[in-house]
Amino acid sequence: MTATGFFTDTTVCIGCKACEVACKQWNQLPADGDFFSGRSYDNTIHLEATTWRHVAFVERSVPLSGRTTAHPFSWLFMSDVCKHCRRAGCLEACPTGAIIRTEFESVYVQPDVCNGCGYCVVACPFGVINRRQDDGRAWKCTLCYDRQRDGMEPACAKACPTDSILFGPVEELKRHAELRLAELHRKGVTEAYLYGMKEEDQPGTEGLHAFFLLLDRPEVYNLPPDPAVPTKSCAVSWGCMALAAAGMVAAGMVAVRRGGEK
Amino acid sequence: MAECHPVGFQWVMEAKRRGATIIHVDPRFTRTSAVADLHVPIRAGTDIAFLGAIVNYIISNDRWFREYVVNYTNAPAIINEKFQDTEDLDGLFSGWDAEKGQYDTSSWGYEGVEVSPAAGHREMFSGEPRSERGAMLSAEKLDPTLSDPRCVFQIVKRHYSRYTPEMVEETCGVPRELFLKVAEALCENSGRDRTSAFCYAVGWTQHTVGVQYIRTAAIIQLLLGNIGRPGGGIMALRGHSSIQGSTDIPTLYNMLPGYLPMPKATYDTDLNKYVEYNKSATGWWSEFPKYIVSLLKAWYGEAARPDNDWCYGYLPHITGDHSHMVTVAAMADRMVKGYFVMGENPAVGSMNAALQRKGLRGLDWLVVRDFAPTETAEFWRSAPEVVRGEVTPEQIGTEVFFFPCSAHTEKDGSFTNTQRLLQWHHKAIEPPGDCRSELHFVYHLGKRLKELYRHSDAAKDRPILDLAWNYREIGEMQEPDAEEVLAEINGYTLPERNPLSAYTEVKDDGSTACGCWIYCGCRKDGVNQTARRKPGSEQDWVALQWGWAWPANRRLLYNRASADPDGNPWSERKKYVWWDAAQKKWTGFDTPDFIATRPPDYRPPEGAEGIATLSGIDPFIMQAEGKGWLYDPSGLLDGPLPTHYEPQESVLKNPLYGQQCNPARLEWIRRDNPYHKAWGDPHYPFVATTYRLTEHHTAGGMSRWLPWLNELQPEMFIEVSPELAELRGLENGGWATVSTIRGEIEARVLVTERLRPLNIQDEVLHQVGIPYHWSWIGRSTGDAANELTAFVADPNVSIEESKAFSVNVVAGRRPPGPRAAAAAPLTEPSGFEDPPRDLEAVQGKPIGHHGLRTGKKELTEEG
Amino acid sequence: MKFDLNKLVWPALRQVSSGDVAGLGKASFSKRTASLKSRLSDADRVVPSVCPYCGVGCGQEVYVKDEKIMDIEGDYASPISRGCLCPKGSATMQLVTGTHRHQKVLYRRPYGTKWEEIPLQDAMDMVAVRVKKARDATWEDQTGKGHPLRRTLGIAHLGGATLDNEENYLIKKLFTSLGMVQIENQARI
Amino acid sequence: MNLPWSHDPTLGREMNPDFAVLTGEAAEQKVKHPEPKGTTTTPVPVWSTVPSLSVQPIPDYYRLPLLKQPVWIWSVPTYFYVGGLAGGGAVLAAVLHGKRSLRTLAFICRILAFVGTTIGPGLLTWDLGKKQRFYNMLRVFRPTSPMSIGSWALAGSGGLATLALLQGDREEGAAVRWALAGGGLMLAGYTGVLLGNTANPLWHGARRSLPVLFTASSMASTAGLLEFLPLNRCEEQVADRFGVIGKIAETASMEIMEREAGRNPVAAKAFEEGTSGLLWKSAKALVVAGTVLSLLPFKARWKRRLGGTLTTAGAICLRYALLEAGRQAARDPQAVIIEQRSRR
Repeated sequence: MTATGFFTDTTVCIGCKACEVACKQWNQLPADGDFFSGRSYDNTIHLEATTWRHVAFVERSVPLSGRTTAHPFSWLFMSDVCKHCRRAGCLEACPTGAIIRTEFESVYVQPDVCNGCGYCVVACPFGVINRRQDDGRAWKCTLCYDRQRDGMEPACAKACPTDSILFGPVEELKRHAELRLAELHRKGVTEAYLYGMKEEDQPGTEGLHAFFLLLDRPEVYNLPPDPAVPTKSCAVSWGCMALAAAGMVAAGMVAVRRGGEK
Repeated sequence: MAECHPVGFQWVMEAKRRGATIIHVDPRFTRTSAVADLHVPIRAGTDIAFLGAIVNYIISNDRWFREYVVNYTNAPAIINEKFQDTEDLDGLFSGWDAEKGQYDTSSWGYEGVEVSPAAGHREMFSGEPRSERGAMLSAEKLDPTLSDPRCVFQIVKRHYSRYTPEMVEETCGVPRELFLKVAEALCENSGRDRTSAFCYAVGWTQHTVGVQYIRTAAIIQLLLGNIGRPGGGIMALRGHSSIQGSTDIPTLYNMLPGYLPMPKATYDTDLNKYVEYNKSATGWWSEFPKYIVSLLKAWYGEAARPDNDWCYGYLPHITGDHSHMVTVAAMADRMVKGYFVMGENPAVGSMNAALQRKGLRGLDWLVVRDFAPTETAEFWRSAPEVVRGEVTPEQIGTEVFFFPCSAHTEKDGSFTNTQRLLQWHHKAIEPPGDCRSELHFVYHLGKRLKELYRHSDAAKDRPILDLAWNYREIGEMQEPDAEEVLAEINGYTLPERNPLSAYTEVKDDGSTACGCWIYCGCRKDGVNQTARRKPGSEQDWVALQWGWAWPANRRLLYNRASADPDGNPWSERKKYVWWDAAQKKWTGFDTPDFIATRPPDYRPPEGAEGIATLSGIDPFIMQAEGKGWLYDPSGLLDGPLPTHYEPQESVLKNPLYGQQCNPARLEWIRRDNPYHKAWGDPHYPFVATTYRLTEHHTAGGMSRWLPWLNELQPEMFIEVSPELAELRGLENGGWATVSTIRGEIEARVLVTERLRPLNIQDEVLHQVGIPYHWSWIGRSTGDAANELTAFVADPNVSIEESKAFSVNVVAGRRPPGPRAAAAAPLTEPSGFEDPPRDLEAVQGKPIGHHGLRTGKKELTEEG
Repeated sequence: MKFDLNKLVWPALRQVSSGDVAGLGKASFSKRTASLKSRLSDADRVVPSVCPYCGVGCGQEVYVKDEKIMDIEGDYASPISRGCLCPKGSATMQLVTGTHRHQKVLYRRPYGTKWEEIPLQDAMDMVAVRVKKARDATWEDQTGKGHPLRRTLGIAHLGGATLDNEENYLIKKLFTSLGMVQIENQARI
Repeated sequence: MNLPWSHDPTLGREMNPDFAVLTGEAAEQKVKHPEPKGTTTTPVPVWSTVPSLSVQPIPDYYRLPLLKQPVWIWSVPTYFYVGGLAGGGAVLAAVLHGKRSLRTLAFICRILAFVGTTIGPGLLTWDLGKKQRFYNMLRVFRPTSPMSIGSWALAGSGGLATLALLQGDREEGAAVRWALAGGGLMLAGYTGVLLGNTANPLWHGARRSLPVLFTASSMASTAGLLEFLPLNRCEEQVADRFGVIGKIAETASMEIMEREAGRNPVAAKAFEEGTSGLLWKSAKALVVAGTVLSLLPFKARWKRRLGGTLTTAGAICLRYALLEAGRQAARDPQAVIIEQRSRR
């Protein structure tokens, strides 16, 4: 099967949150509480076990290229989601095989397998997946695995009124994203760039299946500037552990020889 | 638009992708501004000044579309020599009748002619009715060179000559350069090859000059040639699924279905008089008699006969304004016994909520139909005044019935959307429990009433007994067949009951019945056209086979204007409807909105009548003379040209005229509806405007109960600028109390640079944004913005002013304890002198029933 | 019969047999995952509908199974909305199947302090009687000057913009024939 | 207030099962608390400054955590300790084998390995969100996952420890002994790898020293426990020597780890501030005190007891400190951003 994913073009996002609700509706996720956050129009704050799409609202007192306002100001929106990394921290950390790489190359948590060990939670470099305490399992965006099985588009991408969220084969999305970026640059929106699309851009994850077109630094949207799958640097830990183990054996031997044999 | 109509906004984004310039004019920086090319922050309530300056820009820089204006508008028409402009009278037009307190509009007309407007006069309760026989513009009264000082073009030019960029800066707080950018962008993007569109919603209508706001946009669009053409127009973005439908088939006091007027007691005493007063001799409204007779046939069936005026006498007559606010004031004065509220929540969504609830307390009985008991149903036990202990349930005598309603998924029926498109929704499942549709409720109520009156022989009860009330009942629940009702709306022949296929088939001899002539054709050939769902991807971009648009499935009104006077498209790029000389008929992508076979070179012969008077270059066929009106010779009560007046409660003196407010506005002079000072009220120094959020819907009946929406916007809040926050010690995320003399509310505060203070006339002016979704019940609660607003309205349509008024804001939550907004003002007037809202001539307008002060004479002599 | 290694029950064994050594992919699939499909494939029928919120008129599809609603989402075919819905439209299922929906008629007596549940038919009868009484008591036949009125100002109506055209039509038809003129809706607001 | 609408089992979704089909992917996600206010804890404080005017030198998103905090409860650091004991026991048991004078100590070590590998899984299961699915830990073997490797090691060691216990000090069965020792080494150190192999800026930053620290601490805590037990002189000597090496190594690796983690100064603030800072400082004091005490050149019963107490408390404290510091570091978005920015 071809890899499918999302391309989220934040320059056309209108912050309507249709994606958040469409996701909850399709997956029948519970609302996770009324909390007035004071953070612009963002009251769901972050991706959670119960919130698989989340729209960030960034108010800035700097203008955006190509826009005319009475005062220097701009308001950026970004619909965040699980990135379905090509090297996925959660997937590689999961000890039960609950998290799998599907035939669409997406990363899926099997709710019938997950036993809530919580290791994926700390393994995700994007802070996406989380364990819901009263349910016990870890949950995140499935890239609408069930819908994709029937050839249907994920609910958020379908609902998105301005096509800020595009769904499709990753290779096609990449081509589209590059054209869109070129168009924006031509129009003078020089701050636009692609986040996490190619392996070169984000070697730590080898690229994302849900990548973004952004207008400011990633951290402004609560995205890590240079995320990496922890497994990539795991060998050195094992190496250190081996040395330490050797030390421990040696210590035991020394202790026994210098002690017990006397 | 991105805020309230996100899916409609996808087309704006698509236009942007193709190179369109998006301009957003709004006091706040909203989600629309965030993606617009240009955001123009404006002082709430000053749009006419802004738009008027664009008119001035277009004319003084000679940017208007000459061929369009000369041929398709009334620019060349010569106006009555008695007409005087606001420039001459310091903010008044000629004809102000100080005694009656209203305009005598006769001096506004065309030289020697009277014309009735397409919309407005006919269904509106306006002043004196006029006979319009012979109302054809004759050639001598036109000046195609547009140079006669009394021609419309010159009058418009003079009227707006003081609406300059400097004046915009001083009135609207919009920097000159920004204004010029907007004006230039509009002009650049209009003409043969390009068109510009305006989109508005209640931010324009909810003002004491609301109708004139839209009129100003109409002048711009006519001058630029943007009406009746693809990508042009003025789009009203309507906020409910069938608010357009409920205007077409009006649950409104002043109209019968299809924009026929309700009979007026003083004039429309019998059918002949009614027809005489309301029919137009020229233009499409000459067909008027056919529509009323067929409507009466639909309603009274066999009983409607030529010898009894087709039962015209069964219709009740109006004697003045019976609109919502007038009714509520009457309720508060205990003049109304019973009240039906269906799918509306006036205790939250209507102006001066405390007075609304006082009205509910004055009833004998109240019927509320909704999903769950709304604030309107619960006013007697948990309203703020009950919680405060000012009233107790034991003192409230209103009997309340709450009926649970069916959802749209539980009934068949059609909605008419914002672009006049009727779309059928099919029943998916049975309604649960005792939930029923309104169709069921009204139909079975009617059956019961017929039974109750069965033995009556009183004349007053004949309409009930003769009412044609037989619809097929379906299933155990005895749900009436909605499609049968649609069939009646569409109309049929008598006695065969064959469906009519177009309103041109409607007759005035009793051989047709038609419930709403403009909807005629929606069941063409007996097929429910509104249920058509040929995928958009399988047809051209006009998508004529999706749903059905009135009239005659036309998607773009007055589309004959998309072709030049010779009938050729203005340009290949903007091709839409054109004259096919070979086939000798109009053709194009859409149903032509013109007499199909009338060639462009047709000119009416001497003595022509009715539709024959429309020439081949008269695209605006609903107008008596077929032209678009830059200047309104008749139909509006507050002037033929939009003029900048300040809101009822402003912070500034009108910079343009001595007349501060719209002289014809409706005011309610009541103790429970006090007003602030006209401007500069020291107690209420800030401008406030109310609005919706994407995440909620109107008064919350369909959103505040849904956890998925509540978590997105969980609490009532207001939006203020950092400067105002500093001035008042407000903290982001903290609490503030907003007050007017009518009420006070508390809300969380969002301090944001999306709101900026405006520098106007060397003063710093602060604006406060107040969403209005919340109230005290539901799963998400908060104070209601409409506790703040007042009863004061536009005279033409009786729509209130809630988009611009003055308020005070202080830090902290509102104090507990008693407060009697509905009984008395919150603050007693200060020593500050009350500046007059009106010129001397306008002061002393009579006060009528229930405190209504208006320019409408009839209202003061109500039945 | 050939023994299918991929049918091994224990995924750890499948890991070896299927070549998915790291166990990140197919080897770790559960039975549920292997047979996963969208719930819409079980729908009895799809009913075309229109969003009940704002005036844009987005197309909706209502999926029904066992006379219950499974899902409501945008209709791709609609040339207005092309499958999209806004957050409110996307929450339609919660609106129409919500636990907030009351299913019984409630009645509050004059000066009463609580709601009472009453049968629908009785409530309809009670309302009809009250309409007749109010109408008869407040009937106006003509003005002081002898102009016809034939109406009652004793009963008023509000609402319609959220209702169907057919419903508005019957409301206008019945209430006007009763002589009511104070018939209003959201369009005035 | 007697609201006529009420809650039903579909909490948070509020769709009535009488006319809604609830079979969506997350429909079975359990919600204990009804959605309305009062029951949900505010995850972060309400933001109190003007969004566009509260600019950081390096921007972030309203100071909201960029990463998720570890969700593990007390039983996980407790397991880290117990697993360490088992590991130390298993290794010691193997090296002691065959020494007659050390029979009791060897027996105790086998017991330690057995008990540790028996309680350990229990503690881990206690932390699981779905305890009844504990067996899924052995559903697959994921070489990429230290936790998977650890689970297999723990299970394997458990079996081997049982065998070793049954085997006693018989000559044959060296394979079992050495296999158990291998498992023990895994148990002693894999938890360090496990923490290092996360996106947590603090843990990941210390991914080299963490396995060393855990291994060293495993030695120290094994010895610490042995200090409480009645052993003969010979055994005491062996245990103490093993302990001294372990304790010194533990002290040193704590210092090294702090330095390694300190390369991300924002994350390392967790060692200074708040609960985690307090725990870390306490752990450090206890471990150092325990080490110093055991180096003092005199012998006394109270010295052993006190040493054992200090070391044990230090080891436990250390593990809690590491978890709490991880939580603290995950809460601060700047810890992630600054580190990754400096990397680029």
